[in-house]
Amino acid sequence: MAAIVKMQNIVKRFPGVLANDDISIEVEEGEILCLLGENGAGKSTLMNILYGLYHYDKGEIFIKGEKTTFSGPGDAIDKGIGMVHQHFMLVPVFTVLENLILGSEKVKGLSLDLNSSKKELEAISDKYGLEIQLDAQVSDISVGMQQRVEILKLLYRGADIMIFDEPTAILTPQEIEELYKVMQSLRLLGKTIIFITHKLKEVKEISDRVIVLRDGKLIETIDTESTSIRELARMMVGREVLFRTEKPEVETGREILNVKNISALNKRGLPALKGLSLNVHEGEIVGIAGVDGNGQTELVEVLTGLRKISSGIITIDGKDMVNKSSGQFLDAGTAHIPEDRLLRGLILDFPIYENLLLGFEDKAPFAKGLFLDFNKVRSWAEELVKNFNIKTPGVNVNAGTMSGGNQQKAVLAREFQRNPKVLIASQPTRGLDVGAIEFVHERIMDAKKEHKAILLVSLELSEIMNLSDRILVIYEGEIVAEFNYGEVTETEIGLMMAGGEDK
Amino acid sequence: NKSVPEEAAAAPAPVAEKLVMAMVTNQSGLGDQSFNDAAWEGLGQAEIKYGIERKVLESREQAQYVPNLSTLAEQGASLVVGVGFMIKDAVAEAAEMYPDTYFGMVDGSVDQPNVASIHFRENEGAFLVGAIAAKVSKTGTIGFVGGMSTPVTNRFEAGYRAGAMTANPDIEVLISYAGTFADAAKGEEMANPQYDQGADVIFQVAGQTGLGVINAAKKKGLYVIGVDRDQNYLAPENVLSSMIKRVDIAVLNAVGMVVDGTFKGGDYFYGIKEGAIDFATSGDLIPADVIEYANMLKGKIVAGDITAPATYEELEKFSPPTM
Amino acid sequence: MELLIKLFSITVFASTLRIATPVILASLGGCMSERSGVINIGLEGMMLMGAFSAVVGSWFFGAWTGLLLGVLTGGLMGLLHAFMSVTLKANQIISATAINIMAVGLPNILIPVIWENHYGISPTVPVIADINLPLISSIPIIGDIIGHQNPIVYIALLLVPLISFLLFKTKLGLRIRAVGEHPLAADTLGINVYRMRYIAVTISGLLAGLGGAFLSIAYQSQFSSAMTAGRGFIGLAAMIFGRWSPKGALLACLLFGFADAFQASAQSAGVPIPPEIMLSFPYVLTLVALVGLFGKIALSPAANGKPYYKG
Amino acid sequence: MKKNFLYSTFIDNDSVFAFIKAILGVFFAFFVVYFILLATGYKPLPVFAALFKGAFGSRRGFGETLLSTTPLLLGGLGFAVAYRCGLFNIGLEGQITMGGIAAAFFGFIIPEINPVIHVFICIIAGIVAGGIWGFIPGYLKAKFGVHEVISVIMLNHIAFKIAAYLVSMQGPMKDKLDDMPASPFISDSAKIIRIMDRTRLHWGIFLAVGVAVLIWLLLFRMRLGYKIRAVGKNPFAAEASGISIKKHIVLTLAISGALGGLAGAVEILGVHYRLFAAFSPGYGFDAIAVALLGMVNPLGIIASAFLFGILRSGSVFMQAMYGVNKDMVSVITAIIVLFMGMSVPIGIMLKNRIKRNSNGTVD
Ligand SMILES: Nc1ncnc2c1ncn2[C@@H]1O[C@H](COP(=O)(O)OP(=O)(O)OP(=O)(O)O)[C@@H](O)[C@H]1O
Ligand SMILES: Nc1ncnc2c1ncn2[C@@H]1O[C@H](COP(=O)(O)OP(=O)(O)OP(=O)(O)O)[C@@H](O)[C@H]1O
Ligand SMILES: [Mg+2]
Ligand SMILES: [Mg+2]
Repeated sequence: MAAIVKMQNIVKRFPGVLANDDISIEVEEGEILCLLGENGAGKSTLMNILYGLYHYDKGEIFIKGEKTTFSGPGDAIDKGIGMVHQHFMLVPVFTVLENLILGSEKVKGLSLDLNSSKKELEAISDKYGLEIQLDAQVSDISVGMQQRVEILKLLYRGADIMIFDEPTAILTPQEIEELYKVMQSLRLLGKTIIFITHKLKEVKEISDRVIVLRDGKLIETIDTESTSIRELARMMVGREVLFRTEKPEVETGREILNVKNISALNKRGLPALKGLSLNVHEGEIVGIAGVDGNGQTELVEVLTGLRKISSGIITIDGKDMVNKSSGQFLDAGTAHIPEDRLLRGLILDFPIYENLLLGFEDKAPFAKGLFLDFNKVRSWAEELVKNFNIKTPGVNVNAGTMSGGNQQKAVLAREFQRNPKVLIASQPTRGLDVGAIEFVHERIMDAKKEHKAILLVSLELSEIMNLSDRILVIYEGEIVAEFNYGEVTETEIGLMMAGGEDK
Repeated sequence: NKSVPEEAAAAPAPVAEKLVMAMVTNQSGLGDQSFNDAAWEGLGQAEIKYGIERKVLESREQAQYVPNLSTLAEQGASLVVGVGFMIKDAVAEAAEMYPDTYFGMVDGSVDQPNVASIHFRENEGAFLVGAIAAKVSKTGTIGFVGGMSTPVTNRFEAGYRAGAMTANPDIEVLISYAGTFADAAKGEEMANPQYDQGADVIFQVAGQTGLGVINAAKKKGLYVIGVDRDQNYLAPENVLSSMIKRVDIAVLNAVGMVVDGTFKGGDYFYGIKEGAIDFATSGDLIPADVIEYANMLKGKIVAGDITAPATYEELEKFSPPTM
Repeated sequence: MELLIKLFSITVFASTLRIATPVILASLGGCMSERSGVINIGLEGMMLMGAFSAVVGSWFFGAWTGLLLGVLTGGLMGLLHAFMSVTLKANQIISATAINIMAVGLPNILIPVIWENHYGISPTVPVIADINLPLISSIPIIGDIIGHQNPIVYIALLLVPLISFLLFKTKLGLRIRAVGEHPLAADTLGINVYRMRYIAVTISGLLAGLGGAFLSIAYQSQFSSAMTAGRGFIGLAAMIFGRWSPKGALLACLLFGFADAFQASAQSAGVPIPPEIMLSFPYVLTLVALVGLFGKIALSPAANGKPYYKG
Repeated sequence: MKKNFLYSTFIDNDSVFAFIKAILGVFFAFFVVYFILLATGYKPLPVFAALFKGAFGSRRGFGETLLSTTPLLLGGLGFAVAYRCGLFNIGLEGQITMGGIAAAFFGFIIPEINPVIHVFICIIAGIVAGGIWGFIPGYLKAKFGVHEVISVIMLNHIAFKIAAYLVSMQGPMKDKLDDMPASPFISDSAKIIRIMDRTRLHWGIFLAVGVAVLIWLLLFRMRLGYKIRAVGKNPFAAEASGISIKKHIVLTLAISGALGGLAGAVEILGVHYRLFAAFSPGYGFDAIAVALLGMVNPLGIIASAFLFGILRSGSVFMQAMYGVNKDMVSVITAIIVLFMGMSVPIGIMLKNRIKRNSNGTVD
């Protein structure tokens, strides 16, 4: 088969980083190619170059045998290339329909011809079985649907070379299954797919070939058949990776977090939590499993003082915490790993040391009267960077320039430092590579050993299953089922997550 | 004379061939079609009459009055005229700093031996145009639109109302202030309701805001009275008259005193008697009998038979003379 | 009672429209610019430059050419703002402030060059005259309010649905809004972020220029150096009040215009309140209305004020 | 460690770079102005010389330079504090006005007393009045979600009208003995004393520089400033870490307004000695440019306020010597602002070609 895409000797430099170091790859028509690599290996960069979004410093690109230079994504789209980005490229305040047609609008006279676009899109989504509410506002739909919108965008533009940058990082197992089906059917239609992921099981399942990058360099190109998950992990990280974190035996102690019958509204004013109850004990990890959008976000916000409840009881170590401020929650002994590190976790324009200071600014030894002792902050930050293995040129570097994995580690470092009674961890490994995930899981286990109470909210079912002592399934703002560790299979939980036994 | 002055050189510059007479404008600057322009004109007349050299510094802001005055004094100007009531404190300060320089103060009083304070009896002129407005009005209602409500605009208002009352005891006078001297459109919208409420003549004392009042008159085909200089050219059909304030005469006189060596500090009043306050008749819009009537009043003012009120208090006490 | 009749006379409503017109145009300009992600506090200066050019144009070539020139000059200022803030990525507030400062000085320098012996105020020039709307002007009351106005008043009122249509119903509008919300997303769809912002900011300038031209050669008949008197800033406030939408802005402008017309009418009618207090009525009313109307923070376009860097 | 402190504090690469760019900006601006002057019939070089002679060439000129630097510096600091918290305070002009009103009131209502106490009272009054005028939009934003830009624009106008009313004929603060629309003069003991013979320069400049250092400490060394900046850069992350967004919005706008009020008070107590309407010729608006050109860093703002001061005081001399009038000065100022505004991002672009956030923007 002929190479439909050929990238030769691509070099891309960012200030201080050589993101792509002389990379050459070929993609064959009709294959599913998987791009693997640690956080910061340069995968997204390479694909953004192929998509015309980044200019590259050196190298050549051939599409369908033709040498091509792109002045922007528009040119790439014209060449039949489409890309689903790692961070979705959707305008939150637009409707799904508006997002889909943007850049390829149909017009009738002067105005947009929404109806004919709508019909066409409905036809395409039916054809591929992509269920989509065209009239909903993007900020109101689930991540899964956002994903489908992104895929539909490519199909609508008639892309035959499709790039998926970590499409499964935030999907539920069911959604992932659906995505695979779509990808398979796309391949049957002759589309070429390039697929970036950190989930090695997926790689094995659906790809034809694998390309591994590390530190901006091409490490290996290999047929999927001829390799194993363990080998792939080693190529990626450069060392052996254990896939299962050892679960320490810890006596559970007294009840720390107690939540009874709480109800709360979401940001649009609709009921999100409906009489939810749960509790977490010392030394216990309680996992919340559920399909995204069933109240997890609101639950975490309520338990960290970021959202008010309309009724119910919350206590932490016996102390009443109903509708207390986020500061009071911190004081009562919570730590919070937020689900969206860019939104709630970090101040990207602050240097690392100032990010690590968040929430400690009023505490000894940093607070000195009205002042802060920045020298202490810096040396403390340097220590944390070392302990948590955060890769950065120094603590004065802005958090925004770190790779995603390192950003997550910075958040973890800070939150563990609070020495909390209860740790609320939401999506703690979202978007991390296997090495980083292993690291995070170990830290969570360490916390358990230190008798912290831990509430783990994750869409990653395997994560929940592996780490939790108890698993609660959340559905439409209520806890609908509870299991103990090892008592249940993924399919059973999946069923509960979809709405219970009757389904 | 363009050498850089030393700060200590408060005394007149070295051997200047011509005496330099200078002025500092208020924030409206030259082109205000009002007293800054008139003062500048006065210096122009002095150039011809006395062979002096004139000079001007425009002020962007209140805080620049003192440096502007000081700079001119240091550059050896023999007379520095400050224009506009807001510059008064600055003239006082500069006059103290440069006791050897003569200063003029238009529209304000500075009690210093080297300052000639020039006052205009605008109330007298306003009295006359008030009488004219009342006589010309067919509706029995006339209007007054001021810029900001300040003692000076209030002085105009008091004179105007007294004059109107004198000409027609039943006259109704509508009063509005626009709160700004710079916004023509606002002036128009302040004038419109007055016209709509029956006024058929409006006296504007509002600087650039007043241009809008004139514009409103033009659109409505009604009368307006201009201020400071003859504004008939702005709307020949509508500017019934203008109250004229001859700042140029006062400035010319001040220059004369310096040139003659007869300069004396103190208050100088300019009114109808001094020929510095008058009303304009260009456009021939005022009926002859009304002009005659106004001239009669003018005579009475000059003779001291009528005292035009200059404040609200004086207006309270004012009763129209019987004629 | 008599007083009430005076205060709410029909002409108050006619005044309202006139007073609102330049502010409407400024706020429409604000909508265009900020919807594309470029803050425009330079509306004031753009209006002033527009007002000046309109007078120059009208003096030499007649009122309609003057109007065109005023609008184009506003557009040119918009282009300058776009160049500064989009291409050079200067802080948008700095760039706009420079335009505002320049607009205070430049006309005054040019006036004496164009008209000898004139400073700060131009001579009177031909104007775009008010017109009678056939049919409508003969309807009682309504005819008195909207039947006899300046063409530009009607243009401004028409521009509200037009700009609304442009922003919310056309391809260009969709793209402009996309660029103001999430420029990178728009970029990934092949939309030229810079071009969209250039177009939007230039249109913003054109609208401000029209507002200025209205002031100088339709409302008034000459240029004076401070004649915009803060209307650009009020327009900005109206736009935010109206949540970055033309129709909302229109309502805010009308509210403001009404309050101003009302206080003028009240002063003239002799309401015994000091004029300065009367004059602050529109501002106080706006504040009160804001507190009354707003339940939650109005969100500005997400990328508003942030330069976009291409990869 | 000492070196490290200096490096990160005063002379980090960013600041050095910004400074060089700013100087280049001024240089290019003068280059453009050169041709404008040439085209309008002036001799550019002597005009430039006059600008600097006027600003530095004499004791009085230098005094005037520092005198006009003072309110711009204080105003610029006010804008910067709010800006660092993500708030756009274009209401400084109104806050300055309110500060001036309060200072003048206590200045003349209290007869001669101990000058230190009197000045102190007046300044505190100004700070409080300006602070209230900043607190209001902060409160409205925190409580009702009213966008601060609208409320401060309205509050500006309301403040102007209040000042005009107070000194109008019917106004309660009008000096009944004077025909100027102004308040009575403040008592001598309320005047900020002058520090240079034969100039108007007063202690206010030291106060302003001191406040700049204080604000620098506040922003970059104090707990409160850290929180203010955190809320400004990412309110959601700040909130998640226990920092109250609303509280800091209200507090910051109040501080910002207080700095405006201080500027107004110092203007009244040090320069005008009495209140009149519009005593501030737009310092509050110029402060925006001053603050942004100073990279919203108090130390940078000292420099940019000084630059504006030079333009203001030098322009007097330029006009006196060569007839370059106030309008040309506006244009020159605009061009300098324009070029400095451009040069900084150009510099950043050169140095750091791309540094983007997830949505392709750079703050
Ligand atoms: N816009 C940018 N500006 C500066 N540096 C960047 C930029 N984008 C990426 N980098 C840097 O380039 C390197 C490669 O980043 P890239 O996003 O390609 O990694 P990745 O392999 O996709 O990682 P991940 O798995 O975390 O998504 C990283 O060190 C990153 O910090
Ligand atoms: N954390 C800090 N500790 C000490 N000084 C600081 C700190 N942050 C900023 N500064 C001071 O401020 C200057 C930085 O100016 P700059 O405008 O770059 O601020 P910034 O905090 O980096 O924010 P931004 O990048 O948004 O401008 C430094 O030169 C230094 O003087
Ligand atoms: Mg990536
Ligand atoms: Mg910086």
